[in-house]
Amino acid sequence: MKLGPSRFLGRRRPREYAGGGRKAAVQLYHVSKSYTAGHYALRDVSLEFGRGEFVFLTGPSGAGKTSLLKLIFAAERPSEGQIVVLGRNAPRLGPAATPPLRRRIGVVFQDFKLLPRRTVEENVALALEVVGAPRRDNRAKVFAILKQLGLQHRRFHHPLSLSGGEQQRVAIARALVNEPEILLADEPTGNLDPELTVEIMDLIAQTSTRGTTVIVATHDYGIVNRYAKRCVRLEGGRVVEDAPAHGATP
Amino acid sequence: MKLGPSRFLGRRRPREYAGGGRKAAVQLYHVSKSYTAGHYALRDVSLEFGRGEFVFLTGPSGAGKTSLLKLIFAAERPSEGQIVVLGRNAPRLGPAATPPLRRRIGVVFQDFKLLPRRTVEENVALALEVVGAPRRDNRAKVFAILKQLGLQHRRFHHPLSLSGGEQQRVAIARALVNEPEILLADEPTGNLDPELTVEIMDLIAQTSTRGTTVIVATHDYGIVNRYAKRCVRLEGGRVVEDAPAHGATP
Amino acid sequence: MSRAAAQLASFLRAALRGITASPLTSGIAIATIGVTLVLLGAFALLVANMERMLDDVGDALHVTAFLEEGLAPEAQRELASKAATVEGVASVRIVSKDEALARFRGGVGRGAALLEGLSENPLPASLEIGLADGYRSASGLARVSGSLDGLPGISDLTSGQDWVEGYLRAIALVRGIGWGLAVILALATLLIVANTIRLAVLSRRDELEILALVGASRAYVGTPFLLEGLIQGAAGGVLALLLLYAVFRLVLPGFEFGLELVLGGVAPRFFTASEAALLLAAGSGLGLFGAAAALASESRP
Amino acid sequence: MSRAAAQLASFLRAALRGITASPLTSGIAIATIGVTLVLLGAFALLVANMERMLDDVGDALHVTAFLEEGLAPEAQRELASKAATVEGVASVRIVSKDEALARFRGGVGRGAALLEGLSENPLPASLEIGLADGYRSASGLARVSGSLDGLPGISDLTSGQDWVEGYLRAIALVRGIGWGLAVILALATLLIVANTIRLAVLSRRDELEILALVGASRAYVGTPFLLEGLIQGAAGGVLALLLLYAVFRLVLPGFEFGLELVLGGVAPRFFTASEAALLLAAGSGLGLFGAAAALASESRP
Ligand SMILES: Nc1ncnc2c1ncn2[C@@H]1O[C@H](COP(=O)(O)OP(=O)(O)OP(=O)(O)O)[C@@H](O)[C@H]1O
Ligand SMILES: Nc1ncnc2c1ncn2[C@@H]1O[C@H](COP(=O)(O)OP(=O)(O)OP(=O)(O)O)[C@@H](O)[C@H]1O
Ligand SMILES: [Mg+2]
Ligand SMILES: [Mg+2]
Repeated sequence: MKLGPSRFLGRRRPREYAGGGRKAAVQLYHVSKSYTAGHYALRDVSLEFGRGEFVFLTGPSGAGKTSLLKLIFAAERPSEGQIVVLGRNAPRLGPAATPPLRRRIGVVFQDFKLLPRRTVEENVALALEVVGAPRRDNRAKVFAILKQLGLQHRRFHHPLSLSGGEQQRVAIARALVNEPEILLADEPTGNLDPELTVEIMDLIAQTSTRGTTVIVATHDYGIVNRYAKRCVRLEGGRVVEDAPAHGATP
Repeated sequence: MKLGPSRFLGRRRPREYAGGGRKAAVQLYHVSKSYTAGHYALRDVSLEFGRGEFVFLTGPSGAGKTSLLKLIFAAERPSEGQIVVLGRNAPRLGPAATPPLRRRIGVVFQDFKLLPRRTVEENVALALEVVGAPRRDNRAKVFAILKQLGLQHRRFHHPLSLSGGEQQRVAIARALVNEPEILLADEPTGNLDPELTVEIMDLIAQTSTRGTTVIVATHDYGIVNRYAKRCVRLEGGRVVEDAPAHGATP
Repeated sequence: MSRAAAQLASFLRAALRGITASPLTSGIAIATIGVTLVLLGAFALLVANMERMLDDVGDALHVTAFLEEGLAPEAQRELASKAATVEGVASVRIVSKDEALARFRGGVGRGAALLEGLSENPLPASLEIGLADGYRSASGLARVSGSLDGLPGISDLTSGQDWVEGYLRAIALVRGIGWGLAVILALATLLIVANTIRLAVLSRRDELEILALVGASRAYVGTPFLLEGLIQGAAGGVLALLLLYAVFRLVLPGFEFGLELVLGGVAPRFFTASEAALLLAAGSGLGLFGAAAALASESRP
Repeated sequence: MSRAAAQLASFLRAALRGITASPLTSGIAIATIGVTLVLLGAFALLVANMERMLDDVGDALHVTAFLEEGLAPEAQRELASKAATVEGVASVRIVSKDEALARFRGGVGRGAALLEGLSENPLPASLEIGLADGYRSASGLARVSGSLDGLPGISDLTSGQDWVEGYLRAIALVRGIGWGLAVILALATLLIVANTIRLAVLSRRDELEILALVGASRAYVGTPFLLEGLIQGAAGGVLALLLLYAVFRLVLPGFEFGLELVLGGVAPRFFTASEAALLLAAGSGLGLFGAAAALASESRP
């Protein structure tokens, strides 16, 4: 009899996120994240991003944007709450199941995270190799995406000999080359000039029309306004605004 | 007789940059920089920045902005041309004379370059310690600048546990804490939200009114327009525009 | 199958790139492994050659059974063949009274010429009894002596046993110290090589992290690192073998005379092919182990 | 002065932070240094103790001069004192005919009881002549023998010289091999320790670069790294000393009997305080050297 209540609790949980989500790419249920005791980077965040949806994530510095993206691709585990990504319980995945999920997600890291010992081409090809794609096909794909980003003449350089904006574009190329189901881009245009920003945001927007769920964390209200997509605003770890898309692409 | 021409050439050079420059903080004479043979990151750049001047450096990704800043604080040597910084022939300084020059220059690196093993406080204090300032005074100064940048509550954290914008502000704090004679800031607000950007650019602008020469490389035309300062535009390594300040600060 | 081969080739390429990308770190690691294996190998050679010398000394060990005075040569021969059947006896040789005197003279030097005046040879005939392999120890010696003691015609057995016992113990100790040191050296090698590889790998932990973030499986991340450790270890092993062989061929012959004295006429030998292979395998194994340890200490989901 | 002290304190703090910030790397470095120094130290102890034993063996070396038959005890004593003045002679002892017979009996064992029946003792009296320090070699032996040969009353000198020569050479070789191995081991230690520190430092080259960019002088950048190497080296040295002492105190006594046989009654000794200090200094010096080498290979203006 004493075991009763906890049993019920045990049963209740799965139900809470069992249904729905067929068309959702990412679902967060009451997610909190605390790195250091007493301080929350995210607090009770519940969000759902559909397949093929394009979402901006905004908010002041330290609001929790990067933390939210890290939770989605299982680089961190939530302190509380549930996260379902592409139908899988992301934080519960073991070391063997995490890589396959990550391969379906392209990430543009805020600090790029390029391998300094590999050339631009190799860095981009990494996302394909990891999947086990044959080498021959890779070269063509890598060249194509580098060309789209205006980097084809830099493909044999090493990241440390690139300008900041060039490095950022390599990071974007690596995230896009694999045609991921979800694209997470953390401040992807912070080092790019306005013209390039528009070009690259257009490229990213295109992928969403091809079915990729795109989540872009940014401070640049210029592009947020330009694309008029759904915009989630975080402040102090909480969702303070979730404005739906308001109109067609410009 | 055969030695004549080269002798003349030898004599002509010093004259070219001997005079003037008393009030100039940075002078570049026909500077070119090529990292790899046949490709120039900078090409025949001649510029002069006065003491206390505030200059924006703009241009597309890969235009050579970072390269120019690197030449000024002697992280790279020009392939051709002369550079005089605070009255010293920067590229000709030996390993013993370079550090003292660098201590008079504050730099905000595009990729922050924080020491991952030291706390925020220690990273900022570094700029003071390097000069040999006594520890006691340092703490107060460091706390003051961190507070101005809204980071006082993060001072015992390590850089890797900070958000992108927080890291950027630490880099700014380190560059400012020493009240340098020259401040070089490479894309200092790329990871900051608009409100913070204004706050911090105001702070940087202040230092220039106190006599610091400030050179800010940026893509953000919002702030370039807002401050209406001198703006040098690079493209493909060449100076394509040098617009003087046009009016009072907003 | 061809896909697996392609995969392996790409892993190998990644491993080689890892090695060549930081030549200083790799060079240091390989040099350290090489030097350590040289130490281990040199010591193993020393102990192996010493073992052979000790075997030789063991061959020289024997029990002397003095025979009763006046035993006829025929009876001596009979006794000898009887002694040969005793357990632990490998060989029996008869030393006649004359031979004993000759030996004695040789031992005391020219001064022994004084013995010439003697009317009678005072020394007894004896049997020199060699010991079988398992009996070259103090206890074996005592067992053989005990069995021989009862035989009729034998008046006495060498009471030099105390000395022999001490001698045998000393040899056992030398052998023990030798192998003990070899084991310690092997353990030290293990630690040093494994740690060197670990340090070399640790300096690239950010690379590991980035690969994991991009969705690389553990095998994809780990295999090139393991291969790298293996290759570095093997390279260190090759280096060690070359160095040892050079010393063996070029330096040792200069000491030939001295060596003969120490090794007692046993020609020094180098590693056999399989022993050399073992050294290589040890290097590779250690490299692999070090890389695996480094990987384990870094691995996250 | 107080400013310099403050500076040093801040360097020390930076060095300690460097060590504690990457405990794994530092731990590996210290362990490697410790193990290497244990090897070197153990070998040094072995060689030092062997040296003492060899000295003892040297003491036992002597020339035997057989005396002419019928020399009166007084004449024998006179001859002995004359022999003592010969260059290279350290001690002279008279062995009488009776003593020679007693020794002979002891050597041949109970079988020598057969000698009882002899009417006359066939063995000559002799002088046992000890050699001075510089003469414990084959050539010294020959020189002393030559000088003694002319003395009246001496009938013969030990012709065992061949054997002694070989023995002495063998000892010289053992000594040579011992010291040779010690030198090789020392060089290997140098390489391993210096390289370990280098690897540990190399893993932080980006830190060096950033410090330089912020305007740190070479001294500011380098001193903490050098101190770090020094501290790691010293820590490795302490570790090695503790390990060696533990083995010496806890393990060796179990082998007391065997040791006595090998060292010939010489009690094994541990390092003296100054030798221990030398080992520590070696560790620290190697650490410093490794850090300096790493720094040099990384330094830019
Ligand atoms: N170390 C290097 N080795 C080789 N090429 C380099 C190196 N650093 C920069 N370059 C090249 O020089 C050019 C100018 O680079 P720089 O970093 O100055 O550009 P930038 O104006 O700062 O661009 P961004 O806005 O993208 O940061 C680029 O094409 C870049 O690839
Ligand atoms: N690994 C960590 N350990 C401790 N605290 C962390 C860690 N990562 C982030 N934080 C803290 O969590 C909060 C949210 O960080 P996050 O990186 O998510 O912010 P952000 O919205 O991406 O900010 P920015 O726009 O500046 O990049 C910050 O206050 C940050 O200091
Ligand atoms: Mg962020
Ligand atoms: Mg730049």
